[in-house]
Amino acid sequence: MAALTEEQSMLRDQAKSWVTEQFPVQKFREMRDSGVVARFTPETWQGMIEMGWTGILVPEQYGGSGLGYLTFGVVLEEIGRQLTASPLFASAYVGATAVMLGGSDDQKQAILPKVVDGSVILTLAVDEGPRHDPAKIALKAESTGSGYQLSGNKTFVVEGMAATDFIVAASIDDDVKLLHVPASADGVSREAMSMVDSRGYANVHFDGVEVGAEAVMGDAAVLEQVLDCARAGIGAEMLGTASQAFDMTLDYLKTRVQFGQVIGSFQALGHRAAELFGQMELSRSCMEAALQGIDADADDVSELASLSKAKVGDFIHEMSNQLIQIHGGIGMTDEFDAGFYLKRARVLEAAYGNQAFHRDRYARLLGF
Amino acid sequence: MAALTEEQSMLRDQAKSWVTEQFPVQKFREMRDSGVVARFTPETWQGMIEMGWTGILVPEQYGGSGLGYLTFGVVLEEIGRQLTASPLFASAYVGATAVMLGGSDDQKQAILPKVVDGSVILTLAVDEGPRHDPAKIALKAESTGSGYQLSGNKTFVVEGMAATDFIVAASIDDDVKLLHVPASADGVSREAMSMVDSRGYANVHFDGVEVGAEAVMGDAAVLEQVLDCARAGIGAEMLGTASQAFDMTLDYLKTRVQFGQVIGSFQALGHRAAELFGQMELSRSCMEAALQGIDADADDVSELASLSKAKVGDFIHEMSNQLIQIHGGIGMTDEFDAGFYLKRARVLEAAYGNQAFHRDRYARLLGF
Amino acid sequence: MSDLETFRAETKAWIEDNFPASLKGSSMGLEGESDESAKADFESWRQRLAEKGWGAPTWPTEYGGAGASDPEAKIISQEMAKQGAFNPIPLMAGMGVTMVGPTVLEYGTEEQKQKHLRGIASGEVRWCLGLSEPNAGSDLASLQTKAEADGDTFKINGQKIWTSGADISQWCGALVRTDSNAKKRDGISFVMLPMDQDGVRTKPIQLISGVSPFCETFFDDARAEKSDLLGPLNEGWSVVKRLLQHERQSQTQARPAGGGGSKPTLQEVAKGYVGTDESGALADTDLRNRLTHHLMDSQAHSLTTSRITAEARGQVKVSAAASILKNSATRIAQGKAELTMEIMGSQGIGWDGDNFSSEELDNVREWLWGKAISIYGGSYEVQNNIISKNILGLPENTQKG
Amino acid sequence: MSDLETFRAETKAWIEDNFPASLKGSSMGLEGESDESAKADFESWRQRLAEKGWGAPTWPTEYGGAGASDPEAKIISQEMAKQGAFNPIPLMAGMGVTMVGPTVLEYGTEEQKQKHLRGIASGEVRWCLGLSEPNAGSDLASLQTKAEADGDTFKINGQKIWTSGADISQWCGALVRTDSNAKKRDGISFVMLPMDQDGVRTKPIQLISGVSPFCETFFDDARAEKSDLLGPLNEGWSVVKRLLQHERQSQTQARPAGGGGSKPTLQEVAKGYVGTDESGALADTDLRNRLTHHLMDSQAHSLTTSRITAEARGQVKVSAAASILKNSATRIAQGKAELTMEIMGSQGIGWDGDNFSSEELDNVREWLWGKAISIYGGSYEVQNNIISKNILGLPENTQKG
Repeated sequence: MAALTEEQSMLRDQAKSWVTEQFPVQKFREMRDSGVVARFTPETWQGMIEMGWTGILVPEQYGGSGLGYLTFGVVLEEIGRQLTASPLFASAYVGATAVMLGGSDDQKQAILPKVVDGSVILTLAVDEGPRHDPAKIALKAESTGSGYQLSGNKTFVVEGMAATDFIVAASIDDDVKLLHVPASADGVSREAMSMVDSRGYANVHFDGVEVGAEAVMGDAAVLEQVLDCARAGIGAEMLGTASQAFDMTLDYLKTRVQFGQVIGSFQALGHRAAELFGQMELSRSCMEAALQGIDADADDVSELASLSKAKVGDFIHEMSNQLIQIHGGIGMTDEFDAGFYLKRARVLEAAYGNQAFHRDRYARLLGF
Repeated sequence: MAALTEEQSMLRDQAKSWVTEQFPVQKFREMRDSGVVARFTPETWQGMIEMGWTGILVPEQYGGSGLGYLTFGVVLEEIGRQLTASPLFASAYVGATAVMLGGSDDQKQAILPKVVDGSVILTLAVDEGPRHDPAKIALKAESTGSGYQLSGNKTFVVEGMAATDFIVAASIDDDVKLLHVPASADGVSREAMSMVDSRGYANVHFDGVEVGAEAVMGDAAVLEQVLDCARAGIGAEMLGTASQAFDMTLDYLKTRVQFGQVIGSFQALGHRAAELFGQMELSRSCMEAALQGIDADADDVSELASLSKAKVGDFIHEMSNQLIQIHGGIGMTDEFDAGFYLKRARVLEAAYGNQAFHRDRYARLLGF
Repeated sequence: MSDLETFRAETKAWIEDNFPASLKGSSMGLEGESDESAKADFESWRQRLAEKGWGAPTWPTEYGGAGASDPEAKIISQEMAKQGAFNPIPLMAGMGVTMVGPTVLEYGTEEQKQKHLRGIASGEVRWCLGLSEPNAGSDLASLQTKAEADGDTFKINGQKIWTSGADISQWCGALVRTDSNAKKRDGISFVMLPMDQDGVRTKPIQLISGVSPFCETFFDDARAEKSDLLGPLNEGWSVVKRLLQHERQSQTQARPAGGGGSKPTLQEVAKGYVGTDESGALADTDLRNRLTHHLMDSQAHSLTTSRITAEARGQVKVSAAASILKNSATRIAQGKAELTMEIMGSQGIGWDGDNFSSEELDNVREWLWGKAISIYGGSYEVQNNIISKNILGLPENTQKG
Repeated sequence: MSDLETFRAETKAWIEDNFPASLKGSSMGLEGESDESAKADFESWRQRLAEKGWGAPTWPTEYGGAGASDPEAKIISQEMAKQGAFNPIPLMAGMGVTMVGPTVLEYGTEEQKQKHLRGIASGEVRWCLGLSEPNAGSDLASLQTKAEADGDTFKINGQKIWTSGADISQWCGALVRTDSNAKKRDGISFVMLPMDQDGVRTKPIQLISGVSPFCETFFDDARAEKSDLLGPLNEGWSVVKRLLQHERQSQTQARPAGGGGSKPTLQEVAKGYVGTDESGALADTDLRNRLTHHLMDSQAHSLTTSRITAEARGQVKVSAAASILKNSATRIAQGKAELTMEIMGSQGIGWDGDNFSSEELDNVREWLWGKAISIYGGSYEVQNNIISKNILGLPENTQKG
């Protein structure tokens, strides 16, 4: 990472060694094979809470450290490298962002300290069909006088089985509002979705669920802001995952012998590695710029978030394919880790809008 | 070319040796440097007439040989290889096609034999702005009782300075008609457009030009058919040009020495050549299929024509860039021929709809 | 009526008379069928095909084929498809019909042809191929598995990988080192050995897409008869080169859309998931653009296959074009799976469960499995080496083709 | 107020006091200006800049610079841009300010620094570089031009190509072979010689884009003083490597949009030529898609330049990143010209005449000329060799970087 502060560098080193030593990809394999429903292990999650990662975004007055988005990105990148599974991103990044941007003082007071100590696991529930489309929310919230009654479905909800609280995008009259709904509320049901990356997702059903008027946590504008933060943040995790795939590939190029020489000495592969390296560096700049833009409250955060999600998405797409291709047969076996990176790549690409979504959005933001 | 008849093979051999010996690219250079307005030399044109190329499409009853479109493609490919400049394509291919598809018996009788003997040079005038858009014809033809009066402009008219007769797409009420307009008619004026490929083009102005009712030569449907034939045919010329660029590049890869070895032994360049060769073979199939489709009166000629124009267009685009790149500094000099191929490539790409136009059209034809 | 027309009419009639109506429209994978009567119908159909020589119709009749020309063989498959019939024998014979058989026909002794070909052409003997080794990869010639002469047999020791169907095959064609002092490619031989013996052990490989037909195969004092040496001793390299040409040849087709042909087109699938704008164009213009490229590439590929076939005057030759077509087919198959996945959105990245349709789950497997297409049978890079060296005549570069 | 803020205020004031208002907004190419008063203003501005040391502000004051830090130099250009001023000296000095000067500062003797640097920093002496040769291309080390010791001088014979500005330069830095028995890279030296002598002849090269600054340069018993040998004898290879790093460095910027910054953006140009649909999106969705890719790549490139600068703590180092940035800048510049051409349609492929606007004709030249960006200063392929070898640490492959 570029020009980090001393604090960020320390955090990166801490994250790197913790993830690599305590929760490397081998732990992810064990979790996958165990079939645990939440799709992460309590120890992983507990470790993250203890290191204070759940409080990186949360202001000090609510029990966090308020270090900001680029700092959180440093951690997400290291997590991405080893595919460490946990609700950290869903709850302490996306969820906390929604509360901070859209929540009332009461909501912040009530929720944020619990996000930090891990007793609340938040998740944002937006999409209702197979494609990311926050402009079309069908889930209805009808006014009951004292509050709202919700009916509808949400799909592909990240950590939807583990979440204790949902932040739900609902359509109220012709408007969109975010509503805070406890998972324990009457009428909420959910089922696990078994995705290709073996991580935790759920379809969530809201069948006449009632919440009070104080459940409102922002409008369509807040939703868009939260989503931009999510896009920028997931870019950091994606770049971590892709960078690890690059490192694995480079290592293989230097050690695998074919035709009497290491395969990295074949010019076609050397140039391919050079092109991938260039794309990685360019992607990194976009990813960091988006996170820095949020920290600086810049007015082009939306452009930067779409730029980052698209460029990092293109890189992880190509890099994950090359990871398999260059490893050859061994890369095709489940025994080797390459497949995990490939599978995770496509899920990350689809989350919060794929490359096509963000290219189109970028063009619209630039006025064409 | 694939599975040619004996006749087609003979014609190809004849065309190849005539073009290579009599009118190689060196002659094109001389023509360019001479600044001749028509942008071709009378000897070239006369030679083609004498060999019967102007009659390849024209039925025997009108003085031609009626050998068909794939056969004409064989010749166009060889012409494309050496950039031989002439009105052959504009007049004896596109123009003759329009007369054959849209002309009355009288028109055929009057025009086709003269196309064959070269005393008439036809050209189709469709586009009115910088982009190919046959759906939007602004040039107006108003009924005069005994015929029509034309007012408007046509741009980028191929061989527009040399043409003796225009076939003009005009808007009549809400309809489009093709009208035969002699270049000598009152109110017709034209100015040469000096394009990057040093070939003949004109902007043509119609200022109250009067023609009789018998000048009509088909409607919008005929226009679209003629254009599809033009697209398929220009694909053959384009593939010839691009194939020559490929051959020049391959030759250079085998002879140019750098770092003590011929550069074709560097794997990155070897693989690039392999990829280009694959694209060339795939493009060839599309090009031939489109011409064969016309000959067989197939019902997917439009799809095939768009497929061909787009695929051959992509190939010539990439191939012409690689021609320069692989030749390095020498390729940048005007003294060497590479620049001619690059410049010609972009003009051919733009003619009758560029790759973007045809990809969009192909998708529409396939119903999405 | 031309000869071929007569042949077509006879073929049509024979299939009508012999193909069990109960099997109509079912596809090839009926071996494991639990229904007893279907099983019996299937077995009787296999027998009739085998008797007719249509398991491998272009092979000579004396070796279980029908001595058919390429156009005739094409007619047979066309007529079968028309009636919902199928030829299950190539699949049942593993690598037998597509690769081992043609190579035995070319390199085998009369005795070997008599011994092996009928079993393949009838679908009764399944073959696997022991070529790759864990440390060889694309560099096949660096193989380590050793065969030592020992009386009338070779004694074989070593390990093979990616032996497709090894766990269910009766015979194996294996590439072994018979002279360890010779230069890499010179001391290699091709032997045929039965799988049902103590010295052979197989272990299926789990792939990223799930279970797979591939195995690791271990030879521990395994035996092959000396009379089952194919081609001359220490000249197995030329045999296997030919074998691999046959493999490339069998892989030049862009993967068939599969099944009954009534599958919706990719653009229809896309319209279903993504929707259209008021003009009927796909709502996601970025996706629409890439889908168009894909469909154009796909049509260009099949036009090229037809063209090259036509140029070869009806005879599909094992030609230099195979490398181009293999790489093109690879791009299209892999591109299609990626596009389908993108089109299906979050429904396209499911692993299992009722939340996903079988089409959605199938595509995920196809996508993952398809990553192998650019690796096996001569990787994408190796094909490019072949094109650049053998077709374009560029000088040998550092990587061998 | 910080030091830099003070510096900015002083800079602003100095420019206000010294920059002739008559030159405001005019760009660099004023040398050939026919208007006599503008010529005089231009010359006086050059002199004032030279006196201030702002022709090459980061150079030491004793050699004609201003001893400015990188941030200070940046402030000078920013403040000039704000007032429509400019620094014409780097252009006037040819290869002097960007390449020769920094290398002389590093490798030169005190005598050489005194002799050459002031002339460069004041814009009075223009330099060209004689590096490439007709048969060398990217393989610079295989050069043939010979220099033989002869008293106090070297006698030079041979031919150089792509010597930019050779026909109008006063001095040349040339790479010559001084030991023909040594291995390729070992017997090379870097000498500086005056162009105005009998043994030197230049011939401009006509390019596909038309006239060009490039020349062929012929040395026929040309002379260089031995005291003008830069770096040790036979060790010119390390000098030129450094020189080329400076060149790469100067090429990492995606080409500026040029001129006054008021040029319409590419998307505005596109909307003008192509039109939009009712939602305001570009009507050609295929083009729109590629334009989006281009603009994203372009923004990614400039963010990367900023990031790498920040990582180097404000000092733009001649770093490994230069190769990545050079190739990225190349793709963007060439892609932009191609897109612009496509956007302009048939108006974008004109050569000359009143039918075309100057923007249209300029783009055609830019497009053609821009094909050289991936060839000179280390071709696209050579940059990839450098990345793969020097940055990624992959083993030496057959092509040297």
